[in-house]
Amino acid sequence: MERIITYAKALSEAIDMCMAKDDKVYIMGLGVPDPSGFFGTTIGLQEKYGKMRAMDMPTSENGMTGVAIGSALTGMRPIMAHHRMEFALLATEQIINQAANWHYMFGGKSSMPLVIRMFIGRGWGQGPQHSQSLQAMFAHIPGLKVIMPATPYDAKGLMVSAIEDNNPVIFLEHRWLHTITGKVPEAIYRIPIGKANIARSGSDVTIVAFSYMVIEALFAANILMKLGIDAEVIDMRSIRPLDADAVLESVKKTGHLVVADQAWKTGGIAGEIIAIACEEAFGFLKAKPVRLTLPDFPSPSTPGLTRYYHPRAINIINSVLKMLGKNEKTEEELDIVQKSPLDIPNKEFKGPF
Amino acid sequence: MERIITYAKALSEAIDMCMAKDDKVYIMGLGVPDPSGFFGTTIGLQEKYGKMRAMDMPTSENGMTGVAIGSALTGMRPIMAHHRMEFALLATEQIINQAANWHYMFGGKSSMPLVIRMFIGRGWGQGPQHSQSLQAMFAHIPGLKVIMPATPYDAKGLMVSAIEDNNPVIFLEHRWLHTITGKVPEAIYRIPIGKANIARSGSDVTIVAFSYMVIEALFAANILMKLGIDAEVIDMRSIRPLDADAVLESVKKTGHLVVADQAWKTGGIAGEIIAIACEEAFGFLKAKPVRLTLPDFPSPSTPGLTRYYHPRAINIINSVLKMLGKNEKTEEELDIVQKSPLDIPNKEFKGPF
Amino acid sequence: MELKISDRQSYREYVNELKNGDLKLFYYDMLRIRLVEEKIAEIYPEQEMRCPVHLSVGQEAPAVGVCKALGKDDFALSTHRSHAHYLAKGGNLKAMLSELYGRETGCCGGKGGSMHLNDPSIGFYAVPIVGSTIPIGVGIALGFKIQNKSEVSVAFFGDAATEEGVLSESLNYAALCKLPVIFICENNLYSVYSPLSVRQPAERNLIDIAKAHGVEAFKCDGNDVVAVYNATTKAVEKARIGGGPTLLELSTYRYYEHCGTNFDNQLGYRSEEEFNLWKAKDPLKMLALKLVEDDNFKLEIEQMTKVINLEITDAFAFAKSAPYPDEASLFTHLYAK
Amino acid sequence: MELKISDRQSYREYVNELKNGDLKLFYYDMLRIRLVEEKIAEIYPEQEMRCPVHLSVGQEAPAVGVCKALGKDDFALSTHRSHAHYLAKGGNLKAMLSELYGRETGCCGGKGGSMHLNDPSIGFYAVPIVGSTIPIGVGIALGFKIQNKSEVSVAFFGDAATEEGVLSESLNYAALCKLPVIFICENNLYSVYSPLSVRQPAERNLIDIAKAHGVEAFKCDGNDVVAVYNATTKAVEKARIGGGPTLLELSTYRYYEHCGTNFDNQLGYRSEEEFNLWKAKDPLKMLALKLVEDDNFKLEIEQMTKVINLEITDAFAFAKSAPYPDEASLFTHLYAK
Ligand SMILES: Cc1ncc(C[n+]2csc(CCOP(=O)(O)OP(=O)(O)O)c2C)c(N)n1
Ligand SMILES: Cc1ncc(C[n+]2csc(CCOP(=O)(O)OP(=O)(O)O)c2C)c(N)n1
Ligand SMILES: [Mg+2]
Ligand SMILES: [Mg+2]
Repeated sequence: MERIITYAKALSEAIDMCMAKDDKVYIMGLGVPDPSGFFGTTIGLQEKYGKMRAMDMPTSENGMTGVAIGSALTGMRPIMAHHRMEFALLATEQIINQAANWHYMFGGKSSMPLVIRMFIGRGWGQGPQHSQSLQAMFAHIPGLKVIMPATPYDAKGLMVSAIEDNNPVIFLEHRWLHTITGKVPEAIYRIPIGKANIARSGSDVTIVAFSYMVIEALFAANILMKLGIDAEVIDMRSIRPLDADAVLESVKKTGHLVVADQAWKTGGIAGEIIAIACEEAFGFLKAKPVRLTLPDFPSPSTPGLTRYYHPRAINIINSVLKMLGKNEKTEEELDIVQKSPLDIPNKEFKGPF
Repeated sequence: MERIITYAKALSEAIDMCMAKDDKVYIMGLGVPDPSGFFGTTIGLQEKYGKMRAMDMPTSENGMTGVAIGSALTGMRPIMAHHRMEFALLATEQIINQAANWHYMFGGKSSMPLVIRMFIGRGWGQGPQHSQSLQAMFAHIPGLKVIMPATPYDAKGLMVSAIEDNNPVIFLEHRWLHTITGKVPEAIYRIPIGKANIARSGSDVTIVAFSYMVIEALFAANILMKLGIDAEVIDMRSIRPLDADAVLESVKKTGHLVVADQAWKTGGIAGEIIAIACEEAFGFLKAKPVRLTLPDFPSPSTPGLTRYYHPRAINIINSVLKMLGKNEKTEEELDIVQKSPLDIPNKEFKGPF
Repeated sequence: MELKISDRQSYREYVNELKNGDLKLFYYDMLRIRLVEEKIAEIYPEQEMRCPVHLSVGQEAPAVGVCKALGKDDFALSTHRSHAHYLAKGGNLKAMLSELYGRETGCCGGKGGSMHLNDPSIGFYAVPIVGSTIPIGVGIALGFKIQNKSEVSVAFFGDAATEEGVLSESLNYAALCKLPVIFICENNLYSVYSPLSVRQPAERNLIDIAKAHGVEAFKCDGNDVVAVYNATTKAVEKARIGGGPTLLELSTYRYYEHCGTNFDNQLGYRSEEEFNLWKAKDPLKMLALKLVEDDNFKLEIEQMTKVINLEITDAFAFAKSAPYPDEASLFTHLYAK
Repeated sequence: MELKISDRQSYREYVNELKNGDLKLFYYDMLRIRLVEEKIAEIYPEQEMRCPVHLSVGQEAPAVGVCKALGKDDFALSTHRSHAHYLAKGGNLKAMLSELYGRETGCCGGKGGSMHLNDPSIGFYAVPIVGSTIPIGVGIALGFKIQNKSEVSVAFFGDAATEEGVLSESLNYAALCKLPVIFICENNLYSVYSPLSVRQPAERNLIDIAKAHGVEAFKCDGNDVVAVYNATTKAVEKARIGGGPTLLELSTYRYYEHCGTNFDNQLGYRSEEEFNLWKAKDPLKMLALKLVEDDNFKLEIEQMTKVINLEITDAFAFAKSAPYPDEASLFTHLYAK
């Protein structure tokens, strides 16, 4: 089964299959029935399942999250979608105080199947209020699960798992991923939430990444290979639960750790992974661990600044080189200068998001 | 000047002095003019400064945060107070998207003097929605400052600095601290935001803490001294900006690091501090660093469970003993069994909060 | 006359036979709530119920009047002040008191405390974030509607909750989808110590706000349990047949302090006069007036009181002697299977 | 006739002398906004303005009618769709275009992009989170009131923003404190592709919502710049003397797609018929009708167009040739001193 489809198509397929299989599953969000259909992930759902199961909604993120939660208490399995994570901040109270707590605080008597999709990430000058990546905020909260798939295959399998999960799941989609392609089986399948994937095995250094940074990490690993360095790339896939074992096993093998996260450094998940490695694999690390993150500054709009703001493969490569005591290289030397502008996901993209 | 007053009084004095000095300073919050006056920190302000400068407000946390922000744009210096951090979650959008970003995203053209006080912490069965400590969430955000004073002296000096700061400051008060006492000068004074304090110097181990955990850490350090271990206690005072230098200097000296934070482990600030130590003082650490935090579970109500939930001095002591290769002890052996129940700040407290 | 009422169930059977049986049950349920709350107030100072409590004494009529109009499978959502709602909806008294005592027999296994009473089997949840259960109540109604069920959902909230924007969002969506939800605002004039005047402009009118959002709305005397029952019954009937949401604003008053078990008029945030005015139209008193024609009613009240007190004594004994949850249960129920 | 209008300033001076001078200035400002927006639409496909843009073509009258009623020290708060408001309030065109081009000469130094136009010196801020500037506008009014200033604050927002609960919170507080704030809802019938009918119940009425919160409110033809100006002027006068807030709902329509620079009627989310209906009452056309009695007006329009186009050409050239901010500026302005 060598079918190649996009990440967006993989997601749309997962949602569609789950809706077909279980009439308790429904999806709501601003613009779910739009022609653009959440980057193509919700197109056709309203035609197929009707307005009550694929619904537009008022611009009332807080209230509508409460509505989704309430419906879950009657056995429904809501999927809520937000075009930008920032809009979901209006619903923080419902997500953190309510959704995350109900199962525990009511002594296990109620469950809360709920998927909240939020788009994150960079590009095309969206700037300070439309391209923040606040995954750490949600990953800090017990009771939530937080998923950040990087590949079409994972997107489908993890979306199915998220929808079938009886807990609130924050499903984060970097908007540069929707157009990438990969092998995806046609049948329904599940990927367990909380299990990392060894995206590339290697022996010299461990590169941990998730979501879009996996793409950069794999690219970096290929270049590193040419430089004689065999990197292991771990795609965390979920950041809560966090698969510490996968990280630790790899670090114990390689003795070197680089973590790449397209989010702020201080209090971010990259730091968490480094802390775990230091606590649990102390003595195995042969060099100080490094995290590659956004600098601790708001997200600027102009391509004049975003080019310096986002860590890329070259930064990963140089972190590894430095860690291994080698000389750093430029993109020119490595012949990996990107031809299309750095603020768009691919040459075809004509803006805006 | 050996005046001893409570943490609450120190705060109330700081607010009063700033209001007297600058008529742009005002305070708003649900119950500001209440007889209980935010644990005694706002009593008398309305009588003195009138209803427009010491104001009650509608239960509209999101809107009122926007109102505070707007007023700051006209030169006012608002202080907003929340009895529980959970209520402020309704205002996450205004705090994170707006307050934190405006100075940067408008190219430095506007400033946002704004203090948001939130009470955090444990006690008297408040449970899952009234005793969460979400400091990591705010400490992750560039543009915010996050202060967590542990002593009456710091409370006053940091509150003055916060009010005079031209940026949004999240001022977190653990509700077990308001009744503690300490030396506080009568005159106005400032403590720089972002500078840690060596609360106790020592050479064998570094214990990093902030807010209420500083009290437990100092207690632990005293016991450790009796056991022949000389602990350095660093009171971070602010968690953003985070005084990494203070931590690193100490760790380079002691080679041992314990971080105590009354918040969840995963994605918490304790992990951030450990990550920094591992990145920047790699090679100086003689044992794996340890963090003492809440377990990654919601905050339960019953004293039957909270006794196991919150890290205390004994846990710090044993972490240190273990790290130094010594035998762990019980509270009985150390003769530090607490006589009053573990869910109240002191014997006098008769509940509820 | 000797009544054969040895427990709540048999009292129910007994009054069902009588004329005015419904009203007597209303009385019985209100009295039971009041006696439970007063018992809590009495022994809270023992410091064994180690969680914040918000008593409903004075506000029994909204709880009973509304819940009597509901079926077991209808849902009611409540707030920090939920004891009355929980009991009126059919919550288990032992589970409630156990929860206040933090015991493993509590309705949250001790994890929630007084502010998180719940029982999914009778359609009841309460949480203490002001306003937050309003949209959840709407969502339950959405769930019923999508599933073509005839159940309705009720969201109880206080006057302060009407200041949260989420009410407006909830009204809008409920009206948009004609959802079977009933918004019950118990206006007791205060939010903690703050009177309405410092929180809402004088010109503001909740009924008009609801109507302007497309939600039918009525005011109703919240001390008159029968009026509350009738208004709710109408709203429920309408909701069940797809007629959409209704909001009821019930005037009411709490007797005790906001949180805790003392009387606090001496603080001066409300006047003794106002307090006495409201006590004069106490919901139990008002209902008793309707029932006095029935000669035996005074006697019945005595009997009821006895029966209820027996139940209460029993339930407190049960709660107090139940064990705390064990350490292991701290680590259970993080995720649902 | 040859008019001596070589720049905006001299055109102002010129028309100030004439009868109908005000109306001509209204026209001039609306035309300028439209020509700027159309120029953006024309060259956006060059892909040098690398940020999302939301054009205001069709919605010039609310911007100009409202801002003409304001003084320089009054504040206006806006949204994702802020070009018109920024220009009408007196924002600098070069700084705006530079910001769209991400240059260091932009009004945010390139950090914000089209959605964050601002200029504190003329009292203007815009951010693209729907509804979020509404309470900020109220807060500015609070600041004025505490400081006994006579300035007013205006919050512009769209019809979708009325679904955010924060509007209700803002209305309540503005009315409670009688704040000098004017709420301007530009109802253009759509939120992105979503018509009102999928977001708000038919019975819903924004004017009544405002009134029920204690805020005076009026509907007004948002294509009639004079009507908008008059309604706003009344609201401003009232606000300046402590009379409290007003809400105006202005009917209007956007011509371009929600975000971006194409026409998108072909998608089918709105009908060609509806579109043409609105174009028939285009705000510039409507105002021109009022001015036709003046024989020279057609000629004046041509002259104005020339002047404005010169300004626009100049401003684009300025923006395009300005440098990007340097790397170091990424790390400036995190905290204010
Ligand atoms: C969002 C939020 N803000 C503030 C509080 C603190 N608080 C607890 S109860 C209460 C008063 C609520 O008043 P009302 O809704 O009228 O209910 P009542 O207590 O009168 O029954 C407040 C403000 C809270 N629990 N949640
Ligand atoms: C809180 C929030 N939710 C969603 C969005 C996405 N969004 C951007 S513009 C827009 C439509 C707003 O419609 P309206 O307020 O009517 O203004 P218009 O675009 O019609 O001028 C939406 C939903 C947002 N920016 N902020
Ligand atoms: Mg009340
Ligand atoms: Mg619109």
